[in-house]
Amino acid sequence: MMTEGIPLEYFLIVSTLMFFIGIFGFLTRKNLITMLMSIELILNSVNINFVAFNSYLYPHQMQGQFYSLIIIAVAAAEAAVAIAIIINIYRNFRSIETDKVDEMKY
Amino acid sequence: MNNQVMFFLLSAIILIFSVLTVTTRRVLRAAVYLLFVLVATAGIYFQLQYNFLAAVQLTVYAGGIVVLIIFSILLTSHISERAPRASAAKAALSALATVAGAILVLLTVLQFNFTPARLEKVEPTVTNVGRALVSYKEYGYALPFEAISILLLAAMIGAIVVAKKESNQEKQK
Amino acid sequence: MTFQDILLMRHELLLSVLMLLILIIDLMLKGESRKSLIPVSLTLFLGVVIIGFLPASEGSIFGGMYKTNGTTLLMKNILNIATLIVFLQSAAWLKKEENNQKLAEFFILILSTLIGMNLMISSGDFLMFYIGLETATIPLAALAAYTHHQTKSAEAGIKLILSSALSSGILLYGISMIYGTTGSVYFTEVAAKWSNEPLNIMAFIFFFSGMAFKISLVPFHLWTADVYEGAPVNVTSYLSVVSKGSAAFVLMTVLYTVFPAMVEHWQTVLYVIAVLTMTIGNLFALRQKNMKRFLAFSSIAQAGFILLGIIGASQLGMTTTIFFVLTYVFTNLAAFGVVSAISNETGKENMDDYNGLYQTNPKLSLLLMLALFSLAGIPPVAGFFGKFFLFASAASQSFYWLVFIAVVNATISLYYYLLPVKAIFINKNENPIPSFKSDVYTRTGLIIAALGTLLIGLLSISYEYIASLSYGLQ
Amino acid sequence: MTNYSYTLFIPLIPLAMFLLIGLTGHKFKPIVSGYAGTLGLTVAAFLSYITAIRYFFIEGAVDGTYPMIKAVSTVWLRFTDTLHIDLGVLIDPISVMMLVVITTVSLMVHLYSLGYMKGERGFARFYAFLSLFSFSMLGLVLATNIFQMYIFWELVGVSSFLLIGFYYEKPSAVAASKKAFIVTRFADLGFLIGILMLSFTTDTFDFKTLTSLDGPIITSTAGASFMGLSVITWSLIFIFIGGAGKSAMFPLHIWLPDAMEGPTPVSALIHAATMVVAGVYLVARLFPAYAIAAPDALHVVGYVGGFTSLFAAVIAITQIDIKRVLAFSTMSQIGYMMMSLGVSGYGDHEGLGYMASMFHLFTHAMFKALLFLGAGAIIHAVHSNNMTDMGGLRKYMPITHITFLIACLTIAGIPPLSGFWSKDEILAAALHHNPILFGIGFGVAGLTAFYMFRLYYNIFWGTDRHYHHTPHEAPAIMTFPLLFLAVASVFSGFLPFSHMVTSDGKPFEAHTDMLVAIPSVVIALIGITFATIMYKKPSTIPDRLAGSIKGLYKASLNKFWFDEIYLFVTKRVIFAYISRPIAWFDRHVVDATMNLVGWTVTTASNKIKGLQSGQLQQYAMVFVSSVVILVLLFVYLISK
Repeated sequence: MMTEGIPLEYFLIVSTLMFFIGIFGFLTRKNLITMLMSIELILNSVNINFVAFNSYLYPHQMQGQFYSLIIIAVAAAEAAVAIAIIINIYRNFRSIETDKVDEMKY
Repeated sequence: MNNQVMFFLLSAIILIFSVLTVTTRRVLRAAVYLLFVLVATAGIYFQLQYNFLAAVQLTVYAGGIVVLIIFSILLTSHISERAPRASAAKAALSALATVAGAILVLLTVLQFNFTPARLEKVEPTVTNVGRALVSYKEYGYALPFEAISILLLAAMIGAIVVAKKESNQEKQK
Repeated sequence: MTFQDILLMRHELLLSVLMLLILIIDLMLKGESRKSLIPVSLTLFLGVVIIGFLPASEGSIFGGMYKTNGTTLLMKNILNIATLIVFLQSAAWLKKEENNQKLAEFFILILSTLIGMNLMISSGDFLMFYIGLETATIPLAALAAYTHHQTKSAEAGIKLILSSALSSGILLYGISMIYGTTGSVYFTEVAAKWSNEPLNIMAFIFFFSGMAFKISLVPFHLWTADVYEGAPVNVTSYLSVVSKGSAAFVLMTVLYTVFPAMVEHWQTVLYVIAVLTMTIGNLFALRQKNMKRFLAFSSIAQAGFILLGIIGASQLGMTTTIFFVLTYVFTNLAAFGVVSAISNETGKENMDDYNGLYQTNPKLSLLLMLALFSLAGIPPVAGFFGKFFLFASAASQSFYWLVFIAVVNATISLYYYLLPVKAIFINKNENPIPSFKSDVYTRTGLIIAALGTLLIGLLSISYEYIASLSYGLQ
Repeated sequence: MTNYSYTLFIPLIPLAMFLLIGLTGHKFKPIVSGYAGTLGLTVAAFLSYITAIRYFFIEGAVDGTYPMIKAVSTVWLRFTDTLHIDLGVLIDPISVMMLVVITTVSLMVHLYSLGYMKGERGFARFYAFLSLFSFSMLGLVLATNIFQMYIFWELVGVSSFLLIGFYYEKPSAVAASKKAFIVTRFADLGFLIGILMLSFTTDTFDFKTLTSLDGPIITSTAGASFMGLSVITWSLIFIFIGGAGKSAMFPLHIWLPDAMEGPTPVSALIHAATMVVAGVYLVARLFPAYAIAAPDALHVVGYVGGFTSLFAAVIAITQIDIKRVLAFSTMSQIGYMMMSLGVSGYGDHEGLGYMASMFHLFTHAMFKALLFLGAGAIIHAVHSNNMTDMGGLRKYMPITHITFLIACLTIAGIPPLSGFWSKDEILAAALHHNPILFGIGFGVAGLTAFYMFRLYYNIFWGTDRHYHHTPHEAPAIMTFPLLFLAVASVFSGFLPFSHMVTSDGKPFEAHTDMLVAIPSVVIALIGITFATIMYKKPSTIPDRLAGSIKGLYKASLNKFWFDEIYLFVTKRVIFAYISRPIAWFDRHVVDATMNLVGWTVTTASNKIKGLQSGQLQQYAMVFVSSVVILVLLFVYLISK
């Protein structure tokens, strides 16, 4: 085993920290593209969870692994559409700072 | 022992570069740091012997998405440009919310007693993965595989609709 | 797997085929002839809607990942009808020159999200659920950003996709914990292994927040108004009716089938959220000047009412929820239909522009009044019955205080629903919106919505049919 | 048992007329719509009379009891396994009586409006709304179950909203209609919650089951309790809140005076005879439940009614606008009816209050409609609502004058006019059960006589004003309803109500109690006398008196010293320190409360608008913190 001596909890700690770093980034980064990167961090941390659970606790099936695969695929789709919209925003606003994108409020 | 060193190294890379991704003021560097995080994650998958997943992670995530992101950065920003900082109040509030959240979640996660299911392991070899991918029985993934293709097709069309240049006719309006 | 088994997926298969068909037809059409795509798509989709009503067998395939029964079919058919009305009401907008280049894409994107919703409704595990959820959301962001030359449209798109990405990230974290604590993502196995440990409840709350985002429940609703306002009006009506309705269906099904073991916990969560949603939605609706934004907050408040049915955790609760969504579909589409007809004709979307509308467009005015009365829950239009039954369902479970708060909110809502009525019938206007005649598609769409609003409540058969298919906690 | 299924047509004919006029009205001359509506109502009224005659006189009581018959009944919707919602027509003494009241008054209003509304824009629309209103009101009284009643109850609200706001170009009318709609709906939320509580406790919506003596409501009074009262009691109190809203009971009455912005015939129909008595009817409909299962709820009804009747009578004294006088008078009289229900017991002679209440409802409908229609004729003639613009009209409008006088005498309770009989029974019932309420009722009787004759003298006597053109009598189409209603006001008191409409359906003998009758007539006469002294002649006495203490000293020397002291007391003390403050309180405090609610909501809405800042990251911030808070709350703070 390549994971000997590493308890499951370590993985969970790493993934949870990564999850919240991603959230922090989403809340503070002004650039829309960096916000998108923060999302990727969040999704990636979830993937670590799934894989770690699958490997440590429920290795009799591959559910966690497949979940991760699907999440990667969805992330790709999401990123493609998001980037298309960001480029469109850039054309319209001449900027991709999230603060400037607030025409509609209240 | 090696395992542990390997794991801590990867974890350190993941966490440090995650923090850097969301704090650096140069957008392009952030993308590169993100790439490091994703590669390190793939390393963890290798360590857990999920080779197929690790390969997908490297090709799709690191190879695909990050490249897409870098292209879009090049389209929309100057390389020398530095992103403005968030206001101190906003950063403080966000930090508060995230730290509180992280502590809460970690406390909850760590107090749970995870019990492994004692059943025979299915090795995540490429053969097994491939077999499961086309299986339509229980624990088979033919349906998600098909469904995700619809999503990808729709996303592709959607991205094109949004991003494609307007025709001249439209511009005259 | 037999052919019969495949047929269980009738709705999804037909929609996929239709989607590809439209893609192919579009490739063959050039220039002006593209417009013929509208009647062709509409006719084909009408066929799909009708086939959807044919009797079908129940069953589960793909090892339980996909299951279908009377209730799921009913839900899918409701969504189909709603989508049909949306298509009809969009025709006038699609015919415009600026949309000529991307006409087919509109249909394809909407159909793909509809497939996503159907998959979500039929899902038997969290994986299919997640794919359905994303398929139902990501193309919608592209649709929200559909209009290129409007900054608001792009803003709506980015707000939708980034918030939904964040929310699905949180939802996924919840699902990963569900997987970690129960060892499976299959609904039946999760339900069987569920325990009410803190981590389980936390996982549930993460999951619930993601769903609450889709239904735009307070405090996860903030994206709603901005996206509704910025998106093209027909996309908005799709978002507010079909997308929200499907999410409500799924939330209910999942709560009833996956989390029966923690019914008391989620009832408390729903209680709090319902009160918040109704109240905040109302408070914001009061101050809106833009009709789309106004309807956005109104639909947030309506979502709060939906929770009154779900919280019942009983067969009655499910019946009344589905029934309410059915009435809501017609009512809201009637309201949005009028707004979209006016917006497509004149580009005006502000409440002030509606002043004196009755003088020039009496039929549209009356229809809008009918829809607003229905939203406010005044008999004998459908909305009244929908609301009354929801209240009754909550009261039957002794949630008297919740019902009281809901009724107070319904009364407050009357105040703002009368604002557009006042604008239309009473306020003076030098240049009211000129009289116009909508095209045949729009009119058909409006008539269907109006008939539904008038009759769904009165025809008891609709209620009894839903009741016969509903179930309580599993 | 007789077949009453034709009664289904009584509400359906106005509905058909509404649809007909509403859809095709603009294709014909407006007057055609008027005739069509009137004709429809004539048929409905005719059918109602036939029903009443058959029910009360031809069939009569079966085994000594007037039966409760479901003339038509279909299960419309199975709500749960046990609870189903029916649609149907219920025939029993009070519903038959209400049929007569509604169709009569409505028919008169239809006729009257042919003249009154002539030449108005939207004449056809007016008749369409009138038909809709009649339909809703008839549906309300014929409902076999509480759910059906609620539907029509709300429909009545909608159609009255449309009617009050008929002059939609007038901002005040629009505001009034909106206010009426929202205030009554606010009360309806009580009704709704009451229905839900009641139906889920008893597992039925059906009136017959709810009120039958061996039904679930009366046999299962136990159940859970909240704050010392059973669920049934609470539900009946909630239901009464709905009734109080429609019947303009304090403090939910604020919409009624404003609703006078509507056309006067509408006021006569809605605010005299039909919609405002819906609350009384509702309590009467569920009366056995109130009387047997929830006496506490019935006490609430009694006290609210008594208080409202006094409160409104005091305010009526100070009003200048003649329609507002009538509006407050209506409130006061309806308070009377509620009070009467509140002091009633169940069964036999114990149920005198119930009978009296229904009796008064009947007679009041006739004379109050007459008063409103008369007021309409007057307003039509002088183009003003204020009594300061009127005076000496008796010469110009003889028919209106005579009929108005009859109505005033009737409401004051002078025998042998109908008001005397019904009021007398109410006071007798009150005396028997609750001396305090009797005292209130007695005082109100005097006040009523006073303010009605103040109104009467101010309009028809006193000095001529400078009218723009000489006032003239209304056309025949308008005076005929006045005469008809005058006749009804005079004679309806002789109807043997105690033989027909009783709490348990069994006839009993009611006697005129001289101990009550004589004092009540005396106090009415005193009220009339003072009004005569103060207002008949264009006297300067009150004003002179009002001038100064010096004036009082001089005046006390002359031979009218008694009257003048009394006048001083009334004008300077009671008016200035009691009536006016109460009127002020009503306008500025009770009314303001509702505005305060509106203000609070708007302010709250302004305060929280920052939440919706348009900033994506702020939205995300709220999202994330909400998740964190929810986790904290539900995982750690509210742990089960």
